[in-house]
Amino acid sequence: MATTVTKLEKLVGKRVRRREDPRLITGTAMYVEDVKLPDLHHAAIFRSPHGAANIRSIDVSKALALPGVVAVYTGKDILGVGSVVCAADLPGLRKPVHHILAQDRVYFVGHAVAVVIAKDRYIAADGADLIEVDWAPTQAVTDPEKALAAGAPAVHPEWPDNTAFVFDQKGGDYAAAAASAEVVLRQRIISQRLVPNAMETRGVVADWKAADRSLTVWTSTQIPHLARSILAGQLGLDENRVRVIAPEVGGGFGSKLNVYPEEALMGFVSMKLNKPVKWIESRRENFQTTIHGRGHVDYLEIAANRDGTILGLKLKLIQDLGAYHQLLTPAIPTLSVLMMPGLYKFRNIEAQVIGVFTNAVPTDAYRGAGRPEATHGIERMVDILAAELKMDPAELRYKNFAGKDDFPFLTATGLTYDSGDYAATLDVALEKIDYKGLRKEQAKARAEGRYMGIGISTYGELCAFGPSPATPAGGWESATVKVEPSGKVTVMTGCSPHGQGQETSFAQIAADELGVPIDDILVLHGDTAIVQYGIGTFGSRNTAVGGAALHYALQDIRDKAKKFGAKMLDADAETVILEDGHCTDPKTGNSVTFQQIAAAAYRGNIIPTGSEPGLVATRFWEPSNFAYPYGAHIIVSEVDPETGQITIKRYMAVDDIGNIINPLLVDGQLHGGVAQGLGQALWEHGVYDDNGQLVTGEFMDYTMPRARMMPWVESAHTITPSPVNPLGAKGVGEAGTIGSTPAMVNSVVDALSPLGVRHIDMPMTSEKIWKLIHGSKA
Amino acid sequence: MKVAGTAQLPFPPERAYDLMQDPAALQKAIPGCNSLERTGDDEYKLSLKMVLASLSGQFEGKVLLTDHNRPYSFKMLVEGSGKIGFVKGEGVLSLMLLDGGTEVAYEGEAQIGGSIASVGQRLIDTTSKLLVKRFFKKLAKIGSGETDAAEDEA
Amino acid sequence: MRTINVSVNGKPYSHEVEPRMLLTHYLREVIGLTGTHMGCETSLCGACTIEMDGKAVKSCTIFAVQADGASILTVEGLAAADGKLHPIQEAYWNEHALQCGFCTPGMIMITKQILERNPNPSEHEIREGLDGNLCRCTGYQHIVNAVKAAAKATV
Amino acid sequence: MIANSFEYSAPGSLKEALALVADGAKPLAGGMSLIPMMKLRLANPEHLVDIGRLAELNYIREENGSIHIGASVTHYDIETSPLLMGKCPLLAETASYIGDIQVRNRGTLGGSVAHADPSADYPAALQALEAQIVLTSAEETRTISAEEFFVDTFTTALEEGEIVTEIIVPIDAGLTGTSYQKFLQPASGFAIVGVAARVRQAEGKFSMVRVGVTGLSGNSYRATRVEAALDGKDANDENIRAAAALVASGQDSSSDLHASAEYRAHLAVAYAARALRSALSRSA
Repeated sequence: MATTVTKLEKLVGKRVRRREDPRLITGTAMYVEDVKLPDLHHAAIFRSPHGAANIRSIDVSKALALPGVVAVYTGKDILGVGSVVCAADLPGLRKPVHHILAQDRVYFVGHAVAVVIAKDRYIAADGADLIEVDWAPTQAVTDPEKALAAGAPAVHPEWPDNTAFVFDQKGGDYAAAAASAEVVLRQRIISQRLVPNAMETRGVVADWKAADRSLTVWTSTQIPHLARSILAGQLGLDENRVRVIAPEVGGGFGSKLNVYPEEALMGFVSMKLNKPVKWIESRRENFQTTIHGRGHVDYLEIAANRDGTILGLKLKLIQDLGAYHQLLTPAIPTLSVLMMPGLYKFRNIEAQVIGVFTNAVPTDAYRGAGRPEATHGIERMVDILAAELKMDPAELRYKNFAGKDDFPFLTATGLTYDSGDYAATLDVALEKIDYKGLRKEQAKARAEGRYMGIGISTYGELCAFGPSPATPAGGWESATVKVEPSGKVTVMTGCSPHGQGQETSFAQIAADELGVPIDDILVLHGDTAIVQYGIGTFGSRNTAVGGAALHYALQDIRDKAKKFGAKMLDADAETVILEDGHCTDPKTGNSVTFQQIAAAAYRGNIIPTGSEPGLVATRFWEPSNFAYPYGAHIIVSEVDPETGQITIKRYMAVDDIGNIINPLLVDGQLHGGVAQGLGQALWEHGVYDDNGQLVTGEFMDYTMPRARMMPWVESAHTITPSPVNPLGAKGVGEAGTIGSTPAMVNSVVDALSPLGVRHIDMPMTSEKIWKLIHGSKA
Repeated sequence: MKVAGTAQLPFPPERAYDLMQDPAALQKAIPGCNSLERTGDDEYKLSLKMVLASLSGQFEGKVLLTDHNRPYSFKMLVEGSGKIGFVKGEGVLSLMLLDGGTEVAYEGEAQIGGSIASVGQRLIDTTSKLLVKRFFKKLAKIGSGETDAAEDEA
Repeated sequence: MRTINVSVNGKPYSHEVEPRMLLTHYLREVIGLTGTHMGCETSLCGACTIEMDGKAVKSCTIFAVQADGASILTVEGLAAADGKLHPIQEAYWNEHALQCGFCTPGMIMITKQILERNPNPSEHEIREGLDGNLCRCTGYQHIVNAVKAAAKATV
Repeated sequence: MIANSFEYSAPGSLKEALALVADGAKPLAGGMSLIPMMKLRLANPEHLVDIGRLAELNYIREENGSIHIGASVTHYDIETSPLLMGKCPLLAETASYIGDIQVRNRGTLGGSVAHADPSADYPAALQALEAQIVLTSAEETRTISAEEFFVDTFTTALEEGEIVTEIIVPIDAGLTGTSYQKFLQPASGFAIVGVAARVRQAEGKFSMVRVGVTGLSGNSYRATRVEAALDGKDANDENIRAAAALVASGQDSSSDLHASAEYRAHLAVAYAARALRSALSRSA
């Protein structure tokens, strides 16, 4: 059985092009909207045009009379369906009941009021247009600070103070630190509402089979298993008879880390009619009803000594929750509190979060979820402090970084940072961009009357969610590795990637561990009937948690394969070597291939003692801690004083995300994150008027970053592996979003600092900048 | 949204004031108004079809005239809703004798909601100005006795 | 209802359609080519970009009846009959120019037009050319790289 | 989002089209403005007449010292027309600023002009060019100036039953320079302000200045005060700056989410100066 072993190229760490791409570039991938079933019906949803109104009556008769309309359901019909689930909890949290269709009152523009079912999507739309509601509009409130003011309209009449919760956290003794500090600076900082805008809107197809009591739901989600559990609960079905399929999912960014009213609503309709039914969200509906992100007003106070030593940070965070809690709404701002110290070693913090109801669509996890706001807060305050102390912002950061020998580093908020060398990463960034040279160039530009700015952000983030006690629905992930008799390998991951590329990176990991060609590996996900229970994709967790679960499942496969190999080679299972797809007895040099082992494991006529046939392993793995990627982003910008327009001259990103499985995917995640972060800094804003209307409710008014608006992003990495998981990976899904925003604002504030500008709220529109320049000259 | 501006009418404030309280005149002057029916003291039911370029929509609503201070000022409240959205406006109109005619200064708040609010941000200001302009232009014609003036170009 | 005759990816089709049926829906639902996506209703995202009589257009802003007599190319028609990918598809794949893939068919179709009109575009020209197409995943950098790579491959 | 039902006609000739328009049908050209409005059900025409494909309206030709452009010529064809690029580059340049490739491939000059969007790009150029617009109904054809044509926000001189059939732009003699400068609304790409400048100089002095503005207010207009301020003056930056400062005077500057009235007016001044400077540099 001696064979020549060809060394297979190790794939982890290589720029392997994606295995999911062929279907995507040929237009053959299947998204929810592409699902076709026999006798498929179509749903259109009639929604509230008002921010707040009582419903006097609903007349559906004209809609029902329209030929082709099959049914219309309103709030009274769905009372048997469970309400929308919020999995987060906080002491004293007020949870309004969020029915899947409005009852006698609507709470935000877009609130679902009725659903029309027709045989044709065009007729369904016509039907929805024929629904007549007698509205009694009431005063809406959309600004969270106005909502807290005395006499504000009550979003939920039962809670006139509009306060959903107040959450306090302290670490150290901020008051004492501030009292002893030589400098105390305060700043109000806004992290405005953002609209996630995945390019694929949401969509649901539900197919009830009464005879089997089974419901199959295709939904564009990041969390198919959680969606299944929740849906089964809402609809009173057996969980094992509900199948949720997340087919190709066209982007999520947190907005699909949720279970929305429409999923249960389509299930309900399909069960009522005993027909499959499809609902595809329009872009307008996406703007109005899919969660928004951010929505903070932060009052920050930093205490420091004149030598630049930061002593503490105080935060009052007013979170615009919207009208309801979606899955994680109230938990998001608590993440901002956890990350408020950033990368710095000060020991004293004091934070209060006030969760405020407003007549707006709920906020929830949007790329970064709480951490971008925290990073923006601390990174802005550090720059404000640097300006006050007339210190170089880089120098101030070096002075306060947790040191490389301090890890694991316990922060003022009680987190334990896993690993890092913050100064080394900033060193690389400063050197690559020639920071000293830039400062000279800036001095020259200023002498010429030009506004050039250099903005630094040294961000840190908490990701790879996470230990279960820290997450509302379990912080583990699962993986199954199934080796077929032919030796082909199927990996099933509980993560539900939707663009992140785990069909490739997980195949790289499996190929290396098992020594099989990558083409022999198939990675499956997103179907609860195929994949064992999993948690899903969010919080930059796929590689560090899902990949780790896969790693351990692969170890189980290896162990069992070695047992079979040893038996086949008549060797000792403890000493055989499994490498490059061969199990070799080092004593004899004899080997069997992995494929031969797989065949033997299924044929079953030689079973190692204590083993059993088959070659399948499943692992559920939970990290002991989050992972903490970090980095230094530097932006060079210039402002046109005549128009206020900002031009990004250079963008340098140096990130430390631990070990890298596929640099190509990492670059892609980083660039995308940066685009969303710059989007927030410069253009994006979900604006509600005082009347509750979402006035940036289409791409006409909500500025999405376009190719011509984006700078070229230069990037590099330092690598400090995470000790928390066996891959040493941290996470990159959100890093770019978190690092970019404060770098951009710091850059523009730096550009305008000769005018005495200390802070600019986002988005930094041309007009806002022009007014700053104009006002300072006037 | 704030709505404010001035308009000139070629007749004295008394005449201007009375015209603006006269349902028949208002019906003719309000762009696209099909009917304006008195439903109570100072209260009128309004039906209009707004047509502007390709945009069109039927609105039903009411007009309320209050705080009468002839011929100096009054308050007007207009509410209308239709499939494409709804509008609610409230404002004070002040009349002043100017060169034998009247200068009407209006100042108020308008709320716009529904479909038109979520796509038409860039157009709301210009179109509302246009509609106000049309209204006073027509009113000027009516007040000057040019009642046969061409129907509103809408 | 109106009868339209179109050629899609080289194949003739004839159907009766409602005048209000969008060309995107016609391609996706009547012909069954679901590679063309719809991402907005205001003609600003470009996911629905196809080629009609040699010109890149947004199929969500065209009624199917307006395409009567036209020759249409969709993303499904790019690869050769034997499955060999078009150089632009190859470039998108090699450069990791896509993540969720939803905008990709439109991006690929506009890339084709950009390169037909300017076989060797600068980075600036590429970014300008992509102006009618939104991508929320990639930050565009790898798309720019893919257009450059495709330009090299097709020159 | 799905439009309401409507009737659709695709006549083979302009004559047939005009007969349908006379009966109240709405002309559909490229549909770039109309179709999104229909999908959102803000526009609900009962009958559309597709004039976008009439070969009779698809031409760019030189005639009697002017260039005549059929209404159904696309922005792309205008942007790339050798005739226009050579003899009326302002219109070609302006077209290149509209929307994106796909929109320029499909949208038409006539459709855009007839729509009279207060933020559209063409009106600035057409005002500066003192273009003529040909309006045709089943009964008659008349030609009016751009200034007369653009009446107000979305309001034109088109009478019922009329459509825009042709736009006539002048061929400028040598030493005329033109430029279109646009500050765009980042979300939609529409002009917050767009200024088209057309200048001729003789012996270092401005001998002809035309300035068209779009976006600033509810209607495009010719900034005649700017023109007058420069007429006969030395062609220099100082004079341009002083004249550009007059560009917004007398205009009721629009205000929206994207730019306040004050900022718009400021941008108009800045962009008028940029357009004039650029046009001047091209006039030598």
